[in-house]
Amino acid sequence: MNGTVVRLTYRALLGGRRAWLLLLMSVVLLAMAVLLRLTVGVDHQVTADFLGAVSVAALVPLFGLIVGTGVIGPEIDDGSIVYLLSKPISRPRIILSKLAVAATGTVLFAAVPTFVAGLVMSGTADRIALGFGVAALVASVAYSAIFLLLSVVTRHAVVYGLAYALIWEGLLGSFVPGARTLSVQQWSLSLTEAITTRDLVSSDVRLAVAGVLLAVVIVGATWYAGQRLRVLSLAGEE
Amino acid sequence: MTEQPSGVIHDIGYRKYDGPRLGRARVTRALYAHSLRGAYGLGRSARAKVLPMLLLGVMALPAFIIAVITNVTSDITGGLPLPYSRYVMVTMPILAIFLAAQAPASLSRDLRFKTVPLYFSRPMERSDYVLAKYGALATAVFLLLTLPLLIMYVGALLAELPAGEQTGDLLLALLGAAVFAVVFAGIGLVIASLTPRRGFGVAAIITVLALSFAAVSALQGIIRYEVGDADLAGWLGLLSPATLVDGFQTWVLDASSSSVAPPPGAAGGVVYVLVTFAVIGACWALLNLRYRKVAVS
Amino acid sequence: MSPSVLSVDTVSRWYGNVVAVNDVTMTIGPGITGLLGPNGAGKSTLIGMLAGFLAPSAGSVTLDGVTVWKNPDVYRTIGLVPEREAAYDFLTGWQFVLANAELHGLSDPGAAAKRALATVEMEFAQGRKVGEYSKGMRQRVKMASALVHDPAVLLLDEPFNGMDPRQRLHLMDLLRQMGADGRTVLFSSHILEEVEQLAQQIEVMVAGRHAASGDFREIRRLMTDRPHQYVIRSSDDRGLASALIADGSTAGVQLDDSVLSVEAVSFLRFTELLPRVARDAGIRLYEVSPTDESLESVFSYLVKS
Amino acid sequence: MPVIQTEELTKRFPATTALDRLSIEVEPGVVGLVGANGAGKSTLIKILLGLSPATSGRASVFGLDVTEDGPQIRERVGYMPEHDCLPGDVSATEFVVHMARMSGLPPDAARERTADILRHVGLYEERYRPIGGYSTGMKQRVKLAQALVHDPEIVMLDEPTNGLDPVGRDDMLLLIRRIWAEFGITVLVTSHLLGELERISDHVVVIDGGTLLRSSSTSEFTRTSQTLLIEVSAEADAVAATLTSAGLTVKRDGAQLVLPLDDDEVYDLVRDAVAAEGVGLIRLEQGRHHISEIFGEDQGGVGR
Repeated sequence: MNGTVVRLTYRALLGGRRAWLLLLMSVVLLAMAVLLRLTVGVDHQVTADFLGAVSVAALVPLFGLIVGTGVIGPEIDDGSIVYLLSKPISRPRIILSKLAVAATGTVLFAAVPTFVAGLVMSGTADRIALGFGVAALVASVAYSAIFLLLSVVTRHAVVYGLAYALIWEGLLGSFVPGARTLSVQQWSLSLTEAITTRDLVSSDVRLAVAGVLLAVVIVGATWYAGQRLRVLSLAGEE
Repeated sequence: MTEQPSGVIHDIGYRKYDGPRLGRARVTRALYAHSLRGAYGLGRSARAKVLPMLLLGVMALPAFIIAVITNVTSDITGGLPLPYSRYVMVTMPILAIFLAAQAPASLSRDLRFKTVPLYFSRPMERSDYVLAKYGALATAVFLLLTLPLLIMYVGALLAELPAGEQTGDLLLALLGAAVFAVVFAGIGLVIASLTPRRGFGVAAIITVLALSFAAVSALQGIIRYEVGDADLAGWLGLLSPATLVDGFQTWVLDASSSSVAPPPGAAGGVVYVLVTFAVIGACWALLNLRYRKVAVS
Repeated sequence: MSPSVLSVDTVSRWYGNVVAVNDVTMTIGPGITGLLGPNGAGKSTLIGMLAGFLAPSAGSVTLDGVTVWKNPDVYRTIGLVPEREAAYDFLTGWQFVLANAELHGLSDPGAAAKRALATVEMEFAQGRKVGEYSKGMRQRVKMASALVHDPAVLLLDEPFNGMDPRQRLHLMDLLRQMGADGRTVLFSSHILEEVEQLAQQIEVMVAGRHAASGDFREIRRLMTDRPHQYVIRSSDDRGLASALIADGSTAGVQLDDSVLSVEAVSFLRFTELLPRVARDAGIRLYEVSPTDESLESVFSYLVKS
Repeated sequence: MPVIQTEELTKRFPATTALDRLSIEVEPGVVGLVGANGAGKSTLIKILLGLSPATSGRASVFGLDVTEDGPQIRERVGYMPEHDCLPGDVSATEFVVHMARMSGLPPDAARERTADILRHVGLYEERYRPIGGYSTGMKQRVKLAQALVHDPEIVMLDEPTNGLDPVGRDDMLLLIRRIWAEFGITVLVTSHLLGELERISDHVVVIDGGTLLRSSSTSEFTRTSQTLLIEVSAEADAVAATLTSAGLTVKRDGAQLVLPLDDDEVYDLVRDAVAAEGVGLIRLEQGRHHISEIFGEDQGGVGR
């Protein structure tokens, strides 16, 4: 990792209003959790349904998308990435630094609020909060890596990313069981299933498979993004 | 007497224009028409037509099926299987995708290519630009929502359902669709006007619409059924555009609600109406504010 | 400053079937080299390859014998001023240059940034955001970011684009200084006069081909050494015309209201003949102007050769 | 009546003063506007288009006040910005027709005038292809076409030759000259290359630091000076020596020799010196003043 790359990326990503907008969405999640706790009281099934539907299925992938593409996409698009590439720093290291910012951002704005929301709604009971927190954490890293790779590979990363998150994981995932095997959402839910001590969540993927797939995706996507950045052609305008 | 010349070379040099210049209002109308056509890809590349036309088709398909079913089963049921006014809510994802694709295509594109200065150096004022773009997208959305309703209406008439009742229901649903169109177009445009990057615009609009709808519906469901507090669930509907407008038409137009919980009572209804108009007004104000600040060169 | 040499060896670069750079071989050593050519001639593509941002489709690009492509270490020696304007607009000039110094891993980035900003005389605006800079200021701060690690090689893609006359002069002085320090400076331009004022050595690209190379004045002479259109005003145009026609070195002589137009076949012979003929005939020459010196004809001449 | 008139026009931004009590008058013709980056050129254009209010002072176009009659002014003005402003995904024809409509032309007139104007600016088969694939020169032509399509009375061109190579630059300059000479449209054009303005403008306005440095006809700026420039094919030093011994003060300027033109005898001295040396006479011209001189710096050949 490179401290300067991290700092520049962090400022580009979260400088100005954007951080507040992202924070606002985290706060909304927490506010809803508080509201549910006040109105419903403690109901673990509600906690699981709420965190599963709002946090793991929507908030985490969408944040992963915005943040993962945001750490490098605009720079490649407007050409300012040359200032990073024209330095004696290995390209994989640049990717690693960018991923660190993206993953940290997604974890802070999506995974941590998920964990806190779980605590608010169910306390520490049955390790529900922990289960969803860990799932959101791992999913944050995985989505960041995937969408970071996507933005190195294509200029339309946001659109393809949306298509994956909404259509593959969301729509197809709910109708076609096969699609679920290749879904970050399902892999991370299998972690939740394993951690919580009560039967609230069920994932279609076995824990071992999910763990391996998650590791492969995170490491693989990061490695490949580094390789792609090494051969990224910055053509002139002609 | 000179001979009549049989050949002539015409002057094809520069010609002055002394025809009419139509002024602000007509320019605004021209931009409105252009943007409206653009929302369906007309006058743009073939690729730009694919998505909106596809969505229009997808939107119409269930209505067509409903029309057929109605004709088959009308003897038994004596009505449409789905009321007109619920159609928008049922097909909400299609509306969201349409908006996410076309609002950035309308505004972010001009920002990205920096064509905005070319508009503002012409007779129109900045508010004319906003008006034309807003009007065009709202109309485009309205048309998207209207087509399936008309298909259902035709189906209902063919099935010899009572014409007067059907017409009344349709008109009310169309009014609801108009409110949907204005609210959603406004929200989509405000988001799109903030970024010259189309991808971000698409993502942001989908995120806002999908996340707010998912979160509010989930909350409403839990509170209404697990807690049994229908009033609070009703109030929560104010927090997402879809449930807000649905509540609006439930209360004002007496439509059947698609939300988990309708507005709570008369006070709730009034608040829904006020919030709906406030959202429209806010979108209009934000867009004007945004374009007052766009640099010209 | 230890001198560095960039070598381009039989390099081509194509995009699909479009060939942007076509079998180019050149060596760029210390001093200022101008890369000249019309738009679309492949200048940016060539600079992209020299800077290690594009892989040559064929041939090799090396810096002091080391391959440039996929070799981030060359950036210890290369400073790059890209054509595109985008920089980190949200940073101040100071932060931007400092970040570049840090990215180079310099031991004292603060001092380096300070020195670089002083070199381009941008200290006065270093506290303002890059996004608020004018074009000329942007160009200078980009220059500072390229100079921050004191590189032996400086690559500049169209550095004068959009600069006003004063900013141009300032940058020229700066580049001259860099060249005098023994750095290898390569800049691209499509404006002949800019190159003329700055570069001893020029490389001319036309339609992807390496059209000419060498000392500027030498090439300029080669370029002008060819049939020429002349306009002449004299005390006796008619007399001069008939004297010129008598010699074989003019292909056409035309006389209309007090201006004599001559098409010279042998350029040198004609220019030598003219003063002699005029003197012998006692005709006073008021004006002798070559008229087809436009760059258009210069470039088309190069394409044909 | 002047086309453009400003009186004590001032525009202040929080950090800078872009225009400082600027009073100018622009008569019909090709008018060059010169100034350093940030000298207030763009600010002036924006104020004239009625898009940005002045801090104080007055400005009018065709006698219409810019603060009150913005839309009427913009109906009769064409504007070509310096930066890219073209969508890449539509054809030139479609884009220019649309822009004509945006200037208030009815649909039929918009189509006809677009076809005409694209021909006048020199776009032919390529006008049906998407603009994204155009060269810089073609894009500049489209930008110019959209500024002319509604037959404005004045067209404001901001750096129209920026980024063009020599061929493209010559074409564009010729085109600008035609806009006035053939189309009868007054042109207000900015450029960093002062030599370009010398070639095409009838009148040049120089702004520096927001104030008027000078406004006069181009012929006034470039009047001949009492000097003679000569260029010889070889032995320049020997020729110079001969001329010096004949009593002339000869200066060397690059490849050229510069000598004072005190009387017409000098012409003969030069002719004879060159003939005696037996070298070629490549150039013999009376020296001219240049716009750049008012900046007090030698611009050399940059702005040829």
